[in-house]
Amino acid sequence: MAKGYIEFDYEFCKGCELCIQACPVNTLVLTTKMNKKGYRLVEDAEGKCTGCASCALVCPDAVITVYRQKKAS
Amino acid sequence: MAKGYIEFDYEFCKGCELCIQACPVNTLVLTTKMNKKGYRLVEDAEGKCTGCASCALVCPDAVITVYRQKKAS
Amino acid sequence: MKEEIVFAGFGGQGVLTMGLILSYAGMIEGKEICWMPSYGPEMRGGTANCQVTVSDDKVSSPILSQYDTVVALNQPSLDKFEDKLKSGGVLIWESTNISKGPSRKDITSIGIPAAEEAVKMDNPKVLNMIVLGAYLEAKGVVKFDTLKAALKKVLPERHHHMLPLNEKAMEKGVELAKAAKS
Amino acid sequence: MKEEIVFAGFGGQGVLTMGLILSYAGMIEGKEICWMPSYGPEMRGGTANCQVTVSDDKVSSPILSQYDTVVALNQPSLDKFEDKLKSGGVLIWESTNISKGPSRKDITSIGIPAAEEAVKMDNPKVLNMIVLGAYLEAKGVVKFDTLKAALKKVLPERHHHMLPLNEKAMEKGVELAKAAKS
Amino acid sequence: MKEGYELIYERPKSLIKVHNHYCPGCTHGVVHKLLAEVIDELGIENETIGVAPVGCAVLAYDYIDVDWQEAAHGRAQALATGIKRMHPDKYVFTYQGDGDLAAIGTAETVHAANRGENILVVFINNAIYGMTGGQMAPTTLEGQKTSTSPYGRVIDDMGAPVKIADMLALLPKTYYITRQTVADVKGVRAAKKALKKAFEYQKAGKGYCLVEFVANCPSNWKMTPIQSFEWTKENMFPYYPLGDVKTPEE
Amino acid sequence: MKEGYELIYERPKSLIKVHNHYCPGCTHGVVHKLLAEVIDELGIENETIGVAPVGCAVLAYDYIDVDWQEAAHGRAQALATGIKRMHPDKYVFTYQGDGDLAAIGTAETVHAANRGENILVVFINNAIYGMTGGQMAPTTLEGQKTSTSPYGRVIDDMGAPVKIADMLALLPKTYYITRQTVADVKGVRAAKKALKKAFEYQKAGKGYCLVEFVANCPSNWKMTPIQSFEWTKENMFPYYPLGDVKTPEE
Amino acid sequence: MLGEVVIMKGNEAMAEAAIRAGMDGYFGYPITPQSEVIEYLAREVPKRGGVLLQAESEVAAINMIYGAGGAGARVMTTSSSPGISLMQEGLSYIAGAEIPCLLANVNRAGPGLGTIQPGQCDYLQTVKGGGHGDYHLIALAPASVQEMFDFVYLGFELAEKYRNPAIILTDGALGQMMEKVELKDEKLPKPDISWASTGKGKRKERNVITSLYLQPEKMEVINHNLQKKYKEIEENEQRWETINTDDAEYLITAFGLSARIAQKAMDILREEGHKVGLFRPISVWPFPKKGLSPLLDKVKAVVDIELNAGQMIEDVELVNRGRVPVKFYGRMGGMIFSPDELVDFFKKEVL
Amino acid sequence: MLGEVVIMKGNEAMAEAAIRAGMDGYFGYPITPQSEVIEYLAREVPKRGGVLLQAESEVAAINMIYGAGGAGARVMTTSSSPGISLMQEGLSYIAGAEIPCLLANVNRAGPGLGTIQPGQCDYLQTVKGGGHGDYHLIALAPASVQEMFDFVYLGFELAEKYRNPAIILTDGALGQMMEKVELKDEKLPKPDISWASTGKGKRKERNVITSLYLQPEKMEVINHNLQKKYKEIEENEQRWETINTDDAEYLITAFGLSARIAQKAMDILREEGHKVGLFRPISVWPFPKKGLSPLLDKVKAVVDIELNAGQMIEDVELVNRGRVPVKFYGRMGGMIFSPDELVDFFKKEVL
Ligand SMILES: Cc1ncc(C[n+]2csc(CCOP(=O)(O)OP(=O)(O)O)c2C)c(N)n1
Ligand SMILES: Cc1ncc(C[n+]2csc(CCOP(=O)(O)OP(=O)(O)O)c2C)c(N)n1
Ligand code: SF4
Ligand code: SF4
Ligand code: SF4
Ligand code: SF4
Ligand code: SF4
Ligand code: SF4
Ligand SMILES: [Mg+2]
Ligand SMILES: [Mg+2]
Repeated sequence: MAKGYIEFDYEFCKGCELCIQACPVNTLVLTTKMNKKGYRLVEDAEGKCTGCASCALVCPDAVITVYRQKKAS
Repeated sequence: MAKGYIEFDYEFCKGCELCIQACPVNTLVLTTKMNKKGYRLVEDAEGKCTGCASCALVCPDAVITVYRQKKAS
Repeated sequence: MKEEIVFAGFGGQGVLTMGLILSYAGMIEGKEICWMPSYGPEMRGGTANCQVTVSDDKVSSPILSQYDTVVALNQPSLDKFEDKLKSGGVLIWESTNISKGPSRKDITSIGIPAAEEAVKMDNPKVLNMIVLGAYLEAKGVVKFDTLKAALKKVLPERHHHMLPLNEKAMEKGVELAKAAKS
Repeated sequence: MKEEIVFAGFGGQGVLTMGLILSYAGMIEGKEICWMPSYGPEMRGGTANCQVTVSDDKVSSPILSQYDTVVALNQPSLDKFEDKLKSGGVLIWESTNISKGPSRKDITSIGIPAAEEAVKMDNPKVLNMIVLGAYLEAKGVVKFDTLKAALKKVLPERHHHMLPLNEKAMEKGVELAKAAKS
Repeated sequence: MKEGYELIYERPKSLIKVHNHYCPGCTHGVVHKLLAEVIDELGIENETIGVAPVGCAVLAYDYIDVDWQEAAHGRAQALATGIKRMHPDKYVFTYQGDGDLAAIGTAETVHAANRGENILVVFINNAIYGMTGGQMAPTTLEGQKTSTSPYGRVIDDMGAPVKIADMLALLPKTYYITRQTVADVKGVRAAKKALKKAFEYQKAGKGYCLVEFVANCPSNWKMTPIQSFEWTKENMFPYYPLGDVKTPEE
Repeated sequence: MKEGYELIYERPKSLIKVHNHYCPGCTHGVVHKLLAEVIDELGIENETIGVAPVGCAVLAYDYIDVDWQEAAHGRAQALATGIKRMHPDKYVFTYQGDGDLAAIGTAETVHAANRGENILVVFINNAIYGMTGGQMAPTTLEGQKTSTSPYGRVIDDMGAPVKIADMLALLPKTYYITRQTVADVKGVRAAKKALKKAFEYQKAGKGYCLVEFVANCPSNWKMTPIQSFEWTKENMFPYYPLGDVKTPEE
Repeated sequence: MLGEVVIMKGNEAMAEAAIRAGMDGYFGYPITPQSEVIEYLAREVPKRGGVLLQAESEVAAINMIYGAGGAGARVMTTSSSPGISLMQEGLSYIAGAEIPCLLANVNRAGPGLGTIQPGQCDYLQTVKGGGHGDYHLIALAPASVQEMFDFVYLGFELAEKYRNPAIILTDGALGQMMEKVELKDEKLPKPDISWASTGKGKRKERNVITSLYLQPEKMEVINHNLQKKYKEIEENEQRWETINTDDAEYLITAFGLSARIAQKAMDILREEGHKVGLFRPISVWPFPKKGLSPLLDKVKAVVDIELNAGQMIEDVELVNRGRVPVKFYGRMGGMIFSPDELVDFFKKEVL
Repeated sequence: MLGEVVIMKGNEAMAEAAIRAGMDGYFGYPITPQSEVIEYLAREVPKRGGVLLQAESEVAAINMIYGAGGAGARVMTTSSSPGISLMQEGLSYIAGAEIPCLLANVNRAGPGLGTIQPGQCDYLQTVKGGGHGDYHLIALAPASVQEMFDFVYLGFELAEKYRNPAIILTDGALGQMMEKVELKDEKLPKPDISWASTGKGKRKERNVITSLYLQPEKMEVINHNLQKKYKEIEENEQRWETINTDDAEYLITAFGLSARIAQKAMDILREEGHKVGLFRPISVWPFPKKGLSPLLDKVKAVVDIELNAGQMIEDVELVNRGRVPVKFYGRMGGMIFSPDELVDFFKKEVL
């Protein structure tokens, strides 16, 4: 499995949880942290991210940036 | 062939000739007579009318009344 | 000079065109003109008319209540406009279609059997040109040549082969008017 | 008697309902009332407020420029309405959500940790009822029993099992206000 | 009547005996007559409300002896909806041209059909705006010359002739949709049956029925009536084929 | 970026970095993002003109970095027609809700489609009037409760949910009509392809393309976003099946 | 006996009144800030009887009203500014065909899409004929939720009495705000609908509802009949309220919501010793000239107050005919003046 | 140098002028008595370039105009009364979004379907805002076919100068009648369209055409900007014609066709020795107060003459402010007064 990581632009997050549902490896969880608008935030709690970008694709607020380990060239 | 005859309510005729075209026995002709509105009138010139009502059915101005000889009962 | 006139008849008799040719003729001679048609759902027959003003000065009202000349091509038009002719005015009427001519005595009445003549010319459509010729003879608002030039302007290019026929019709009208007057 | 008040907070905190319950209470006690909400595309969060007048006489303007009482459930509301409180007026504010309380000295300021209390009561939704109780204690515009009766009117039948909880919340508010004042 | 003869056909009673304003040989006249015949035969002249369009048939109310309302251009089916909802027991029909029904009135047509309003829509498709003097209609054929398509209708620019009946047939709540003609005797007979059926369906509460007439406009097509019907047969029928577009599943 | 990692996905450039007003989990956000991605990828941000509807997406112009016009309710495709006819070389798209496109805008939709206007119509079908607080839309499902159908939509009274895409597909000049979703990752990927294709068709002058999104409205459906997509799949997809409704004959 | 008293939004009060007054049918399309009307009816009509239909647009709605009203039903539609603009053609037809019906415009600030906040900027559209041709709507401007309720009754009554469309011109604030309302428990009597197109039934003469008269001679007769009716309405139906006008040296003119706010400003000014009175047109068409004109002989100046750029002021000036100076204060775009603001204006510009 | 002189219908003159002035696009829907405009364009545009589209309705047409105009094109639509009513929502949007464009209303007599004969009964709709919100159209009232031609140029110019919709308010008679027209051979200069939504191109800033401002604070700013613009137009663009007003004791006020007829009546009265003058508003919005007001200090009475129930008379009275008596004579329903009729009225009611 490739290794990936994601960054959240938290102030844009609305806590809709669609990313959580979309993640094929179930690594995302809703935390108790809140942004200024009062929405609860999401994290890669388990660190299992593969960089598949599913979460980012479904996110309505373009909160997530996705990176993946380069293949050895 | 049944025998029929037709009556024209001439003041309503607009000389469109659709009745002439519709008559299966080609008995209708356009005359040089005119009504008050200046339309040329139609007649059963040949007297061949069978009372089939075709002319009356297609007439847009409901000009024609159709009669037919009763079948011997 | 100011001439206020109405051309009236059945829709299809070409009364609007008569007015238009006169208007063009007026324009060619540098006069002011105004052509005001009746309009409406005329698609379905009925009557039509146009009021035309030809004048040296700018035309104010396009709506006229009285006319110097009335040209009537059918009975309803004559009946409608006879009263609106000014005293001393000219009434030109098509005498084949109109059975009951004008009754006023304070006017010049010119009856022209234009329909009959048109049939003689093998083209019932030129009826209006015959009457227009008669009108010109009666009132002389423009020159005959100007009227011919105007006709050429009004007739669509593709019908220009009809010019001679129409001109002949106008000439016929002049002739008939002369006869009627004398 | 005339009380002009604004209830303000986030959409969803129930400020409109607070105003409505007070209005019903006023009505039950035979007073004139007027409840004027802010409205807009509030579907998507944002702030909300309602201006309420309870009065012995007919209410003229539903639009108020100054208030006898301001009830603020969040910081933006406090910031917006503090200035519009009359000198000597009462400002009731939710002190869990609002970090920066009022700065004016010519008013009575009552900070209530209603959010905290609501969580303690296992229902964050009753925050508004706690504050309403506090308001009643501070201003006594209507009787407590009337407020309870009004609550019953406003709460849809199918939620009537929540009445006791809400009443308790109001009582809590009374208590907290007493504590805050003393 | 001559002795020994019987009456075969006479002017329907519900066709008021006044001169109508239609041009010689215009379909409108025939369809009016058929409506009057059907109303007579069903005996519903006291329970029928017609809605006239803005179009050549704007004065239809002067010709058929029932109560009427005159609609705004394109809105006949909105009016009919209002009327029928208030009088579900009455017969309500609209009578509309192609401009009225399929251009300005598209939304009202689609939604009345979609609601399955229990009305009859009589639709006169003459591929032109008759009343206003011959402008292009939504149903004008490709290449057809009109006063606003003087060089012929260009589909890429002006769109394709709209087969609105087929579109409406897609809507689940439309009940009976048929395309008819009065260009010949056979057509007249079939058309009358279609109209009668539609009224009967309405009585039975079946919902939205539309009878389209592939019609003519001799005046604006600049043809004699006979030519116009020939042109109809040659050019309109291939594009607007006659027959039922949607029939009840009974 | 961590050493040895590469960027897989980032916020598209054409999606202006401002807070949008959409509710949490609303489809509008995802579709905006996809549009921005496609515009970025095609590099057409300087040649594109969007037409915003009246509906929740009324402020779409605040979010996607192209020139825009804000239409009157239902008239987006009339505006788009006006724009495109003046600028045939520019990309023109409308973005419309179901009320906007299929109720008040029915006539404008049908006729823009019938003319085969060379535009893209992005159609957000959330079966409700989102912006005005949850009234019944033409596409509201049978039995669905809304604020104007509080006891559920009754087809016999209020009409059937309209499949406008299928109706438009009947029109000869519509080119590409497809029904998409963003309710899951697969859907998002497919939807983006559809949008891209539509812009490419527009470039090639192919004409009218419509991409329908079977969408959600968590707020007015009174559901969480996740519930709303489940409801979409269970209830909307059976009635509005995903996939191409009309594809070019190539 | 006092009727039941409840607290309601203005929009809800209109809906409730319509049901109680005996409305047969409502046809409308949602738009903020008045969607509560159709939503309330959607809840109540199925239980209490009648017809309710959400139309596909305002154009369709007004033409359904035209049809249903022409068929003799007591019908109503409501909308807000852009939706009302879409109804202008239909309204002109309805007025021309003399169909009674009731509308409400819950005015929001324009032009265009504008905002959903309240405004009074559709005054001229309402009273000068937004549609084509010479016609008038009977236009009532409530200033309280009670009047929102009452004027539905009054609107139906006047509409039916004169066979003319009536309109309630109100605004988003009045539509959204809640006040006490005393409900009436009476249904309006069925009007004479012998003119309506209901199917001939036992009638000898057909009824035809139309506004078309191709012959100008006939059309002019229709126009004269309409104008005669309008004169009669102007004679009989001017309605207004005056407060403190007996000793007033200054007069405020304001309608609807503005009048409520102005009243408070007046109270403040009076407290400070300024003799200010208030004239509130209730019927904005017919404009209450009879009520206003005599007052203009007595005051020093008029301040006209509106939530627009100055519209009713034209009607005030037409009555005034140069007698006293008329000043204007307005807010636009959904902004609402406060009583204090009006007091300030008064002090700076008038006193 | 004199341009080419031809004879044309008013409707055709508008169409020809539009092409010559450099119109980019026309979107319209047929309606009598103005279908000649689109028919003329349908013949000419394919030969001479530009865009012409027959819309599916007037609602669509005005919104196509909104789109095309917002995209920086010089666009025009024409219609007649019922069609213009259908455009009211769109017009309000166009005014709110400040899109230049040109309309013509070839007025027929209403209300409703009315007749296709001429009328001036859409005056108030035109000048008081038929749509919702506080906005104005720049409105020009030609009285000759030459002016029908010229005002297309003027209309485009003013619309573009002020980024505001302009409208030519004319009628069926002027549309149908033929007079000499001197044609211009110049194209109007391309206006600045840096504000238009044309695709960003090389622009840094995006252009967004909208009339929506949800925040009332912002919307009020928009309203103030609009009102400022309207004031400026009122200052700069009042246009009128006076004839024989220098020594006039009686003044006729009339616009468009009515003014032509009134002029003849005036001539007749002058011949009989009555000192009658004529004031003809050319811009009906802005109403030419500057031209009219000074005259009202000099005359004994005013006779306002219109083909309606009395509409412009309100604007006359607003300028008059009670100075002199104003009488009204009008015809309706498509009936047109003759000069004699006006003379009779004058003699009976005024002199
Ligand atoms: C709002 C409006 N727009 C335009 C018109 C002008 N108009 C009258 S009838 C008509 C079209 C008629 O065509 P159609 O509906 O096909 O009927 P037909 O005359 O061909 O039978 C038009 C455009 C109008 N009266 N009202
Ligand atoms: C002429 C007019 N009528 C009604 C409205 C009110 N209105 C605004 S948006 C809308 C419907 C929105 O629903 P939809 O188009 O489905 O978009 P959504 O909000 O669901 O995305 C309505 C009725 C309006 N602004 N203008
Ligand atoms: S999908 Fe986006 S907005 Fe929703 S919770 Fe995840 S990051 Fe936040
Ligand atoms: S990129 Fe893929 S694996 Fe990583 S968090 Fe997102 S969905 Fe899960
Ligand atoms: S069909 Fe009728 S109208 Fe036509 S010519 Fe025959 S009788 Fe006359
Ligand atoms: S009834 Fe038949 S046979 Fe007789 S004239 Fe008519 S068509 Fe001919
Ligand atoms: S114009 Fe055409 S449709 Fe109208 S009556 Fe004449 S032939 Fe018939
Ligand atoms: S109301 Fe519905 S459609 Fe509108 S933003 Fe919220 S969830 Fe989306
Ligand atoms: Mg047609
Ligand atoms: Mg929607």
